[in-house]
Amino acid sequence: MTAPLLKVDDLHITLEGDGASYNAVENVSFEIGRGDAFGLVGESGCGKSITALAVMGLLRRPLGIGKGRIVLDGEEIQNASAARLRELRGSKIGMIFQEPMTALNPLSPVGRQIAEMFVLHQSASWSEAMDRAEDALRQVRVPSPERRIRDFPHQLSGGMRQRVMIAIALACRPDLLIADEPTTALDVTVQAEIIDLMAELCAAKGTAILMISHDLGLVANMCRRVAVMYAGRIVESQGAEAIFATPRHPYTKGLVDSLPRLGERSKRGRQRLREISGVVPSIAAYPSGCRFNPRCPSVTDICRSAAPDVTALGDGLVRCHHHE
Amino acid sequence: MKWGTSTWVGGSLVAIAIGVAVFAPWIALTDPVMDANLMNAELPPSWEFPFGTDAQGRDIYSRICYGARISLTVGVVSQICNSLIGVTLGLTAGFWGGWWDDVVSGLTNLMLAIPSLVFALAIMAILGPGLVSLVIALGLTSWSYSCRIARAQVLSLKSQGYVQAARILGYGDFRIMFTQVLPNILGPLIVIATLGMGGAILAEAALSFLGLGIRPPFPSWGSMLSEARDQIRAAPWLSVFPGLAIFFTVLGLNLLGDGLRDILDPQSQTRRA
Amino acid sequence: MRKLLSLTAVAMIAFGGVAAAQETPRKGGTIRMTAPYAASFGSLDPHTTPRAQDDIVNKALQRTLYNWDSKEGKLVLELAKSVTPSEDGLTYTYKLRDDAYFHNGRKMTADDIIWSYTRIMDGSKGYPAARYVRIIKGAVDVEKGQAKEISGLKKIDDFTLEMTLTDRVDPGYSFFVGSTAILPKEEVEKGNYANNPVGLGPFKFKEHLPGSRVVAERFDKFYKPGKPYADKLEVLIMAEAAARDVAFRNKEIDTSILGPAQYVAYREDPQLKNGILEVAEMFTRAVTFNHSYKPFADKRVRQAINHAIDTDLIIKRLVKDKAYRAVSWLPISATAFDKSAKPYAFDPDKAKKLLAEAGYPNGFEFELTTSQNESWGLPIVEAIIPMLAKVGIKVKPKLVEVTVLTDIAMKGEHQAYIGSNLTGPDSLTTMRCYYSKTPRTACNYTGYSNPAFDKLFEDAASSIDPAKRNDLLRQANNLIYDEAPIWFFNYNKAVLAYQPWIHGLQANPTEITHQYPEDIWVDAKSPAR
Amino acid sequence: MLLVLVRRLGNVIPTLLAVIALVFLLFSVLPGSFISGMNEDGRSVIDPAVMERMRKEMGLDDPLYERFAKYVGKLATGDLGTSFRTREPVTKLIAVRVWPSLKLVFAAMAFAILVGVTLGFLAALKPGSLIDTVSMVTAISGLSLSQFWFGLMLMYLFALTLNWLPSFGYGDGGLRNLILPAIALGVGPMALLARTTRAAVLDVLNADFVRTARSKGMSERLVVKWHVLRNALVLVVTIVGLQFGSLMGQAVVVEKLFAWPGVGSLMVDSVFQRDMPAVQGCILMIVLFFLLINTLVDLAYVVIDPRIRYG
Repeated sequence: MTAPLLKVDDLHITLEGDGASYNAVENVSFEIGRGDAFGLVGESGCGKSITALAVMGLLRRPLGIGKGRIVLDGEEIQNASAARLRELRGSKIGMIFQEPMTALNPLSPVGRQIAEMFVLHQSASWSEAMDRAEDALRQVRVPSPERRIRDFPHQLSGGMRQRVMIAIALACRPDLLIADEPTTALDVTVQAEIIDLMAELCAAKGTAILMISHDLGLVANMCRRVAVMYAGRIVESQGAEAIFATPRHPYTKGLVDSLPRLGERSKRGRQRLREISGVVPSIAAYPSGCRFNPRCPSVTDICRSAAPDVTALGDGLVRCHHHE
Repeated sequence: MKWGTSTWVGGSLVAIAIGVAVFAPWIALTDPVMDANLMNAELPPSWEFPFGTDAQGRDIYSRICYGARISLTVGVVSQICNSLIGVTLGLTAGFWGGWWDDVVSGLTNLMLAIPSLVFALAIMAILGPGLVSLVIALGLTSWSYSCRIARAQVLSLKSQGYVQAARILGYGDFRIMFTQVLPNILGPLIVIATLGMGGAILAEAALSFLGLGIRPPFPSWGSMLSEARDQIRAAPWLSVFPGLAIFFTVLGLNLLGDGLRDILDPQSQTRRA
Repeated sequence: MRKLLSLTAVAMIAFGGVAAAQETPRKGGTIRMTAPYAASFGSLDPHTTPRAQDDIVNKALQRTLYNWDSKEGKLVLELAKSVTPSEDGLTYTYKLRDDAYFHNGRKMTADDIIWSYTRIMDGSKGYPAARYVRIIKGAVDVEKGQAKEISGLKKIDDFTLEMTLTDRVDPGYSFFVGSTAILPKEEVEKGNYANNPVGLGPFKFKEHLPGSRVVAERFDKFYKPGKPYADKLEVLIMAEAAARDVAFRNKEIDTSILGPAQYVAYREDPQLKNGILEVAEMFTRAVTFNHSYKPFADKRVRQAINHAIDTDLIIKRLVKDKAYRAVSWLPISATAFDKSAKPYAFDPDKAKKLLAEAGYPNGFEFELTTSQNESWGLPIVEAIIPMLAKVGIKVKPKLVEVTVLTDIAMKGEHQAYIGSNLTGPDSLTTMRCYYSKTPRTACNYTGYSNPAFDKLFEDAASSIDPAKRNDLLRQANNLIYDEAPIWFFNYNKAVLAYQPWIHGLQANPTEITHQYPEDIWVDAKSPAR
Repeated sequence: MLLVLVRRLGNVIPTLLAVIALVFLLFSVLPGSFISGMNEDGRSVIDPAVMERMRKEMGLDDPLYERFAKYVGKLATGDLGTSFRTREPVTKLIAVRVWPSLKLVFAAMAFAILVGVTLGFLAALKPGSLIDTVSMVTAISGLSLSQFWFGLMLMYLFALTLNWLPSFGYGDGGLRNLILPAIALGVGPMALLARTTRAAVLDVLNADFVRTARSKGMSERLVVKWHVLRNALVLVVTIVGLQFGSLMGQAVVVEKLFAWPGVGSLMVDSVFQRDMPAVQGCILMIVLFFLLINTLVDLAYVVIDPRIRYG
């Protein structure tokens, strides 16, 4: 196996506040190979988005990298200079955000917002960059791109805006695309189109994807491997197929059970989808021991007193005292 | 600046001003009006007269203590008037809509269009100088902000169906206004009123300067400052102390307003006006 | 002839300069005076404005038939060379100047005076100066629209004018007032006079920036030879005393009017104290008692108040010596003023005794209406309150706007009010305020009535002999002082500060800002361009 | 653009009419005679007979509604009436004051924008830093100052002590005379703008699209230049408009202090002389200016913010 494109090793992200310091993300490690697709799943607030931001080098106070390494294409970037990080962003890593309404500058034509990429990273002139922006729009299948480049974001639909975001993120053929909940804010019908578009373009350009979502189904569909995060820790990581078939962690099981599955509907009859009871604890109030213990259906005393270690399991890993 | 600091500093300054006003008869050394003794006229600060004496030989420190009552009264009463007018108009306009809403929004535009100092000036010119006219002039002229906030809140609650629901439960209009809507806008209202108080105290000084402020027998800070302006060089203490009293009180109110806004009205970062 | 005249003038200047040889007036330069009373000028058409502020400019641009000579303390002829009154004292024949030119180059004649006075009497316009011209026979008919011409004004020839009066009064008191200036008909009829005033004065109009200043230039054909000295005159509006203080110290203005506080500061300043001009103006400040309020009907009560107030202390401490203590109704500059008059002594015990005799051993209470004026308003009242409290009199101050003060006084709605009363320059008019036939709306605000005074006053009014009239007025004035219909406070001391390079200012008791700019000159030290 | 203008005018005209009615009513109940016995200097006395005649001449004894109808009728033809004091048309009185007033207002606003927006920006780019603290303390102090007091201090400092600038007056209308009054007038809006700008920039800096811009690998300087500036501007423009519009009215104190021949000083002067038509005229002028500026601001929005054009 060749060296991975991205290797995150024992990443800790700290949150400074009110004179105290908390670990918002702890002990996170994963790898993504070239052209590979990797999914990071969890409820909101579990730390997946800030993990992505850390990879981008976009953490801002009060958040910061505590320890650990982020290696991109053989280069350690967790301590890279701001200038180096800027070079990497856009050219080597692109990112798509959740809210296409607010992720685009409302006062700037979309064409220009794409063109900026070429000006920034490929020293193109503005007119040249605008031409290429038009091409980029065409690639993401925006109809009549020659007109659309002059449109402002508010003149586009949500799906169109997200296409623009994809065009921006992929403009400079990055090695890695980070997609943070790219379809959450969109209509269900549009979601599939966007996902397909992303997958297709990435495949064409050989771009690896780090997909972040609360939707296990979506991620499993698109990615080869999936990691599940809970309360700042990766609790389970497996191949996409396996995680559905044999979820090892009670939290993953909960996620899987909460998914509507067409095939199994008849088997379960009219039984309602199961939800995981309770809420994700806040960073300042992580419980001791296993952080999932207050919500876990199979909790025992040890869960409350000791944090479980990572157990390697064939192709994956799990962090649970009672993994099966 | 952290909100905590500004609330604390502002709150303390305002608390001092209020304390001075409330306890004026106990902390003042002499009577601010009757203890005129021309033999002591215009003495610089000393142990006997900590802030010096004025042209009539009265203790400036004592006058400032009593002046706090007047300046704060002007601020508080005028802002209560403004809030009452603004909230009443805003609530009813948002609630009943129709022609009444048009009338109220017309009035609001009107109040915004006439700078409040100009309006107050006109009212003072008509009513003549004095505490009551001043409170009227300042209390009638800047209610447009509270009116807008009240109206917007009603409309947003209306759109969320609260009002409809309350009606179905058989609540009367005013009951809904005061139990459902008012508590929601109390925060922003307090902020506006706090900042408005500072504005009112400054407006009092400006009107005094123009010759239309409060006049004694009881001293207001604005009139003390304004009257002493000829003597900045000859007798600086006449103006320095009332000037500082105004500055720190208004500063305190502004800081407190800022701090309260962060606490009570967090989403209005950009509404800072 | 002309040459001879100027030679004489030069000789006179030379003589005048003997005492201070270095004071040969310099020609040229700019005079920068201030107009301190309001933030603008009302109008530059002198007939339309009664304001002291506007007259500051009028003195430069315009001329009136008479002028006030501050050195002599009397009225002098300005546009006439001589005047001859008739036997009955009703008809005056003026020999007018034949060398007075308007700024448009035309020579002034008797027609201009007749036209100007007739214009003032235009009843449809209500010119404020009408009250002065009304003393001329037939003027009121013009005002009522019953006549086109004032019958009492007759042109004998271009430079001889005959004026017939309705009563035996000195016309000088009317026709030295700035709003009776002589204007050129043709310029007024152009319809834009207020924006382009053309007059007889030593300076001709150049520019008016409303709210800021009036600029005038030297008029070469002015009738006083060799005058004016300065090339340019600026009258700068500066109503705000604190700002005026800065500007004066910063040498941006040549004259400034001082309030009490600044008077003290300037007197104590080693440099500024050399540039202070003081004069007792013809204003008597007083608390006017309404004699229909019962306690004030008693002379002893009124005297008691005069004894109970430490007037000297108030003047010294509060007014900062910027006033002369009033020792009668007439001001110091009046010829009928009794120089031996003694003020009421500060004597609270005597006051208490007088009150007890009058039936008020425990005092009484009255309402004192006052404006906010710093020299004759609330601050004074605040000082009086504790003093009268010591003799048992409780004073309740009632604050009103300056502008409604006279309304209240005229209607007699006051129990007492404090104000400033114009008491000159005509002593007869001034004394009329206590004549029982004078209505309250005119100026008898006390409602005073005393047969002894009436007798003295009527005799004075009907006497032709100036000396006798003067004597009677003096007696009347002294009687009033003893009767104390008012609390005699002070005569205003007007104080004008001037820069060391300004010369030729007059201590004008009618209004200190009214200077004759043709006499003023600036020496080379002036920083003005 | 035109649509906005028309919609705006539909708003302006009723407001203007309401102001006219309000002002007229207010001054019709003025107690005391309009030309009183005493002048501002407490001196010359006007003959009561003259006053009586003038009241008649000016129709002051007519019923209120008649006078109002007449007044509005005249206004429609651009006639603001005749000044009681100078007997000149009020339009003329005001006309000469407008230019100095505009100069002062524009200069003050230029100062306020230049200093206020700069301070606000610097503060927002480094929140919590020394410059942030200093700027915000300056701003909040500026809001707590009594205007005439500040003006007087400027006079003492720059005119008397340092002798750099003239202390008062219009001079030749040049910049030297303008600086001190403009600063005295501009300090309030400056403080407000500093605070608004800071808040607005902070708002924008936290916006999602700024994160997007950063994810593009843009330097902070470019992020600010390309994405923050304009968005913050939209938020600041509202405050600029409101402040700007009311500045002509706020200038009364500064104009009086510095003997500046503007509309404000004419108004104060007229108030004291009970010159009702002139006061009414001044208020109308001030209101008109406010409405005009705010219309311009609305139009400016159309230029700055593409959402307005269609939305």
